[in-house]
Amino acid sequence: MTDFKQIENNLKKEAKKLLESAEVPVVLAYTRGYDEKHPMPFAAKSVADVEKIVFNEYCNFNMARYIMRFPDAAKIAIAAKAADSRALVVLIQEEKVRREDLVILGIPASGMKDPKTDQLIDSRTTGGLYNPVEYDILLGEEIRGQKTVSPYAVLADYEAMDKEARWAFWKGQLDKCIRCYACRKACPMCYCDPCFIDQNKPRWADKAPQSPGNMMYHLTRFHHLAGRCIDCGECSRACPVGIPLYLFHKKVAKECEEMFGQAAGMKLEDKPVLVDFRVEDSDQILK
Amino acid sequence: MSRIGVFVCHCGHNISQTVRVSELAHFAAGLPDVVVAKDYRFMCSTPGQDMIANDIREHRLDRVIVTACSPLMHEHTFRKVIEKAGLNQYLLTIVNIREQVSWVTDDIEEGTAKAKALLNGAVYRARLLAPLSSRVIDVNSDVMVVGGGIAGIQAALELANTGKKVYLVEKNSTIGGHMAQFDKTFPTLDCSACILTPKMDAVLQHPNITLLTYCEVSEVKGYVGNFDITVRQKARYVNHDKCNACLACTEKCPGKGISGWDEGLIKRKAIHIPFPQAVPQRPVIDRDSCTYFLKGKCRLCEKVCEQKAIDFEQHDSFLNFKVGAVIVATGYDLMDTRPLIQYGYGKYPGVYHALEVERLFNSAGPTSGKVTMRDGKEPQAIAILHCVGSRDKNNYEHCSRVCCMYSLKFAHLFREKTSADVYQLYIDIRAAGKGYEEFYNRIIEEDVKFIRGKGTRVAPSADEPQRLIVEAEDTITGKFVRLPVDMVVLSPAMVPRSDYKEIARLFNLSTDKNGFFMERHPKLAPLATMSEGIFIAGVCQSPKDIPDTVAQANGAAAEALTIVSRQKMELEATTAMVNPASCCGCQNCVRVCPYGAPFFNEQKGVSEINEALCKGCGLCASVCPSSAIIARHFTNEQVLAEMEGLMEF
Amino acid sequence: MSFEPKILGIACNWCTYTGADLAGTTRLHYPQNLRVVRVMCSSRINPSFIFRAFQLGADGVLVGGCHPGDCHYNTGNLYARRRLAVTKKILEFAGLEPERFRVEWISASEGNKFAQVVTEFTAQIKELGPQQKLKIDELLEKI
Amino acid sequence: MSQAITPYLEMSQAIMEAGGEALKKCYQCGTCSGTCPWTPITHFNIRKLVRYGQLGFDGIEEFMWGCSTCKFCVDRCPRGVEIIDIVTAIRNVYSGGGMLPQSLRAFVGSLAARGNPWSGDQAKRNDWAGQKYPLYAPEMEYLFWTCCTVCYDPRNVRIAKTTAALLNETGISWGLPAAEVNCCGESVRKVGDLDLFARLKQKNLDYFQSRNVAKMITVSPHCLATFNKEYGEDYSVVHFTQLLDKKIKEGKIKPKKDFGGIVVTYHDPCYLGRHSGVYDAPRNVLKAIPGLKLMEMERSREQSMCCGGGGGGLWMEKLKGERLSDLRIEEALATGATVLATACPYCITMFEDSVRTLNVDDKITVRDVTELLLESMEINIDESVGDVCATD
Repeated sequence: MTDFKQIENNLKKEAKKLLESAEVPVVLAYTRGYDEKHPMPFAAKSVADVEKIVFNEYCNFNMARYIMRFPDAAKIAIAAKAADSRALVVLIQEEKVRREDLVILGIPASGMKDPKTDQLIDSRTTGGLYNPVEYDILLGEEIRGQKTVSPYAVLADYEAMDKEARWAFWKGQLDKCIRCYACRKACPMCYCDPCFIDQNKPRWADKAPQSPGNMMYHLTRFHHLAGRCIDCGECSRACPVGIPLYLFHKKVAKECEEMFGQAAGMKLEDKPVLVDFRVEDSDQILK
Repeated sequence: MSRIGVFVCHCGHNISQTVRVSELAHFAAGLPDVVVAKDYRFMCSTPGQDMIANDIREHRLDRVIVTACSPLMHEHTFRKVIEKAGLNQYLLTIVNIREQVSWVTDDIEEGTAKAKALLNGAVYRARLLAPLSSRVIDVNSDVMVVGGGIAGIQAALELANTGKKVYLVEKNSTIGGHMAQFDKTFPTLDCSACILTPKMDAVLQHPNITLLTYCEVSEVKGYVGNFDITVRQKARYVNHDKCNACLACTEKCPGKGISGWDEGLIKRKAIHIPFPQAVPQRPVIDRDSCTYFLKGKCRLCEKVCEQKAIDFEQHDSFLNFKVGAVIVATGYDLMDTRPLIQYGYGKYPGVYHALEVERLFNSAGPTSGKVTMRDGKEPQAIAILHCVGSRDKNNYEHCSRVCCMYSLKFAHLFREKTSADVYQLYIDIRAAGKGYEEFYNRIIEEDVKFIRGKGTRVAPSADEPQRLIVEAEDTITGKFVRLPVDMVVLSPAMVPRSDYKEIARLFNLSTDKNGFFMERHPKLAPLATMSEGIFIAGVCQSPKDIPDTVAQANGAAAEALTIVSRQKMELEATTAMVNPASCCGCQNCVRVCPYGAPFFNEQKGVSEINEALCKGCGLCASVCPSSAIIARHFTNEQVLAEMEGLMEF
Repeated sequence: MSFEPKILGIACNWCTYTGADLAGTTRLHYPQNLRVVRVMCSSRINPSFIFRAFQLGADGVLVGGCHPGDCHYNTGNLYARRRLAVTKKILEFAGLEPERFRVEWISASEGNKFAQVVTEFTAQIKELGPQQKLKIDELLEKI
Repeated sequence: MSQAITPYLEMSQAIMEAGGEALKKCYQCGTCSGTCPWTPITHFNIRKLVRYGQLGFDGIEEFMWGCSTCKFCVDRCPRGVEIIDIVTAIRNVYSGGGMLPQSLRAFVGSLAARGNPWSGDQAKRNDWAGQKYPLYAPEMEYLFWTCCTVCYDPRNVRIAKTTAALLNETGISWGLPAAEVNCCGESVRKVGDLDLFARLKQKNLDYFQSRNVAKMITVSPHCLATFNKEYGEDYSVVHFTQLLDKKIKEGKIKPKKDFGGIVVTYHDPCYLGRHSGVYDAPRNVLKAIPGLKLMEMERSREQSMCCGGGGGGLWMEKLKGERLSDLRIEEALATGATVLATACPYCITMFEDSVRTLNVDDKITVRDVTELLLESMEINIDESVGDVCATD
């Protein structure tokens, strides 16, 4: 398994080549934050910037989030871990960016850490993939032979809870929400501007951070991400009050995969599930 | 603040029997914004209607709620009433307290309570109703028919006879389609040319039909009533106005090209007309076989043409037409049977496919009607193989419907014109049309040998190298049979034209998995399509015989008339609209709409909706993540308000 | 007085609403707890409508649409089937009793099916009792 | 006794439950029986077999053993019926009561007892190698899966030796399976003994998992098709000719000796061609041999005619005049070829029999593609069955 330092060097090497040849005006990667353990998203625009590029086990940000920030760039290079590459696939499926306008620098990575807790990120809380599903250049050796456990295994005990307990759990969690919308900010799939909750005509829910408004916001957002969420876990990590949003998104992703036979962002030629249909979808999914 | 009028109907005692109507009116009077609330025995009667009209003027009402029977019954009536009284017809809500309350309960308490809740919901909704005006567009009265086969010809004649102007576009240099290639037609054995050429001639002579042969549709814009279609007129290199069809040029021309009309059985001159009765009776020059175009010298045709009609400088030109409706009748091709190596088509000269045999029988064909094979000999034994590629999951799963009948016709013609033994290898004989079974019985009596088993292999005979062996299992006896024959006739699957994808893209048609165009509803709207104003007829919709094709052509003509017979056309008012301020350009609406009404405006980066195509179903409004789409008359606010009102009591 | 549930019905104009009318014209009786909102197609139903309905205190929500293949707009109900299925799974995982939200395909000629479904659904909701979870007690949000 | 028979639907139900659900789809159009190579020469009729299965008529036992599972009918069936599954299911249901034909009892018994169909001693599986080659170990790239036929059958043992010798030339790391493994079970499954097949398969799977085998090379197309279709997807299995073709293109294997224009024709084994879709690899290997003139038979590639060895046919006694391999030899002679090349131990065995019974062994010799390649690379293993082109 290529270590982070080597990946960082490969990333720099490739970024330098791309920027020197002006094949791309910008390379989306990471740079040093206020300390080693807190990297920041970084857009390298010149060969000089390449020196600032860094890659270590804390670089969890999903850089696909920033693709739409460069509308006029003809081509963009982006460092993409497994989940980030799936996010790129969904953005391509939804025609927000074209595959040929991207140079994807694939990063096979495992053993990422959460800067807040400095602990290894439990792979069960993410999509469970180690290698990017789509890339032009692979910056490290493909990771083989990792014991892959189903990303949905972590749901088992929540599904086993009886509905009263689950209701109490989720009401408790969602009541904590202070509507800072960091989850929306961190999510590469949430690119709608304005978001439905910001609307006044109709006013779907109250803006105040109380239970009814929170419930409408979160339940609808879970629905908007159905079949689109790539399970990167950024929303939960971004949440200041620590709501385990990834659990709900995982459950919706699991149901979508079972009902429609398709995981989000895995194949370029797939169509997002909720803007598609199959005549032979079974009516059982409504029971 | 709105001024709402509530009018409760007794409907004789249909409603009043289980809903206390006066109590309901009294309850309504107490609701905010309700200015007048009355009940009357028959709201839909003239006095009832007059009462509403008077109250609108007297109380300056800006919303009306009629609490009576189902909107599906009288919404239209009351819209007209309030419109006459000067109120926009969409500022009306109907509360269904008859079919969905009084008739479905016998408990007056329950009925009244429910009626109150429904009325309360209606008041919430009425407050948010907006005036809508349905757009009226004028309709171009011309029609374009794409495809000059029997379907296109029939539709064009029917429409032209009603006084409408018709543009008939045909890709080939003559109209007539596949039917003009046949010799006889089943089951009456009419000569195909005898019944078709009069219609072809009628098309040529008809003042209302503009014939556009050697043309292809290149671009389609606009919408129902206002299509703007560009047609590419391929260069003929012959000026059809000057040419008087003396055809001297065709004798002199040295160029040799494969005759597509005769399915490649013989060659034809570079400058040619496909067959004697071609309409228009004017030659065209085929570039790929004209010596001048290939080698730069010759121009013999130009020399012999007294009319000076030959013009080598001609090039493709584009013509533009405005029409109100389009009928697509592009017909079919036969499947290329070369990939089915077990039949050896293209490898063994004795193997023919159906259209080639039609040309052999045709007196204007390559052998002037005499059944002689490629080696010049007359066949002594012939095998006709059914279902080649049809009813086959590995190729085409559909049954092509007409091959059984034309195979029987072939058998008759072979028995009549030659002394050959004729075998028919079939799975089922499908002879369900009028007079078809009788025709089948007649053929049996002509001593044609029927073998119930699909032909599985054609190979050269070992001991008689000139002849072929057809292998099959006669499933009735269970015996494996080897038939020594001279000629094998394949009845291949009928499939859409090879450019069906292009036609589907141009006219926004969807196709089934084999490429046949999709009708709006298989039983109730077989000729309409999902694109308003575009109709289909003939085999391009699915395999069928000539009688059904003609019937569909007449049907499609009638459907086109429903549009072009009107000068004006009222569009749906309850269409959808995008609020550009809230649209984030995700294009979900563009992806889901079955009518292609939303489109993405590249410059502005937002979606817009072509109201002429929008049917008002509201699908786009519900898939829009930032609720930027307003589904008029069923907006998010109106539905949410009604729900709140219904749940209040 | 026993608990009388408030049930919100959202019915598509071409099939289920017409089916409901047919139940009326054939004088089939069914409990009156259902309050129907008419929409042009089941695909008009935004999942947020369902969440909103429960917040407004609906004890049960019944959505009625055309059978797949019968939709007046050809593919509307095929999209609706997927969107409403996801809505049901979200409500279930949030902890709401799954039986409170039901989707039925009822054609214009199935008056008796409409009456039977409403009767059955009302009884089921009566048994489940009032829905307190999503319900907003003090209606402070006015749309 | 009245001629009327009532359908015995429980029997067709049993057949469907044993894997023959496709019975329902067949509308008796006769394409399969018209395509099947057996119909013209024997009283076996696959359409009738399916028909009897549909209605459970008795008398099905007489002709249910005629099919050699060559998949020609499956590829042509317009209804996409999986006919081989029906044949397997019928045999499973009927042979459940031990009603196997006499000639098959020996081979099934040997499989049950010794894990190979040739009554060979299980421990002696790798004796042909004479300790020259290592057993497979996890760090090796390929497991070289030797089919029982090349381990125990005298004629085919030579193919094991030639392939092993060639393997060493390719420079890849490989090893032989330990003696504890047993037959892949293809033939016994097609004969209908699904339980025995399951036992054989499990034993092999345990061995694979214990050594976490990932990549395999097979000699016999029968093992190739069974591993690909029945053993799950986590193994990448290639046939030997595919590996050879790749290595020749990479230049690792260079045929030298010129065959001086010898005419060779290639027979596509059904399990390599139609079952596994491998047509060009063996042909590329033959074309790489200098001076070898390859002639195609009239029925080749997808239309290849079966040698009769599949589906238990290798062990069945067929009457003279009812043997496909005889017809195939005649077809090979018709091309003017003096060498009939193929790439399956079953075909080799069937053709060696026919060449002798038709006593044309002076006119045509039967060779595996690997034997020809080895000869052209002038490598001679200890005992040889005579070079094909004794040029000098």
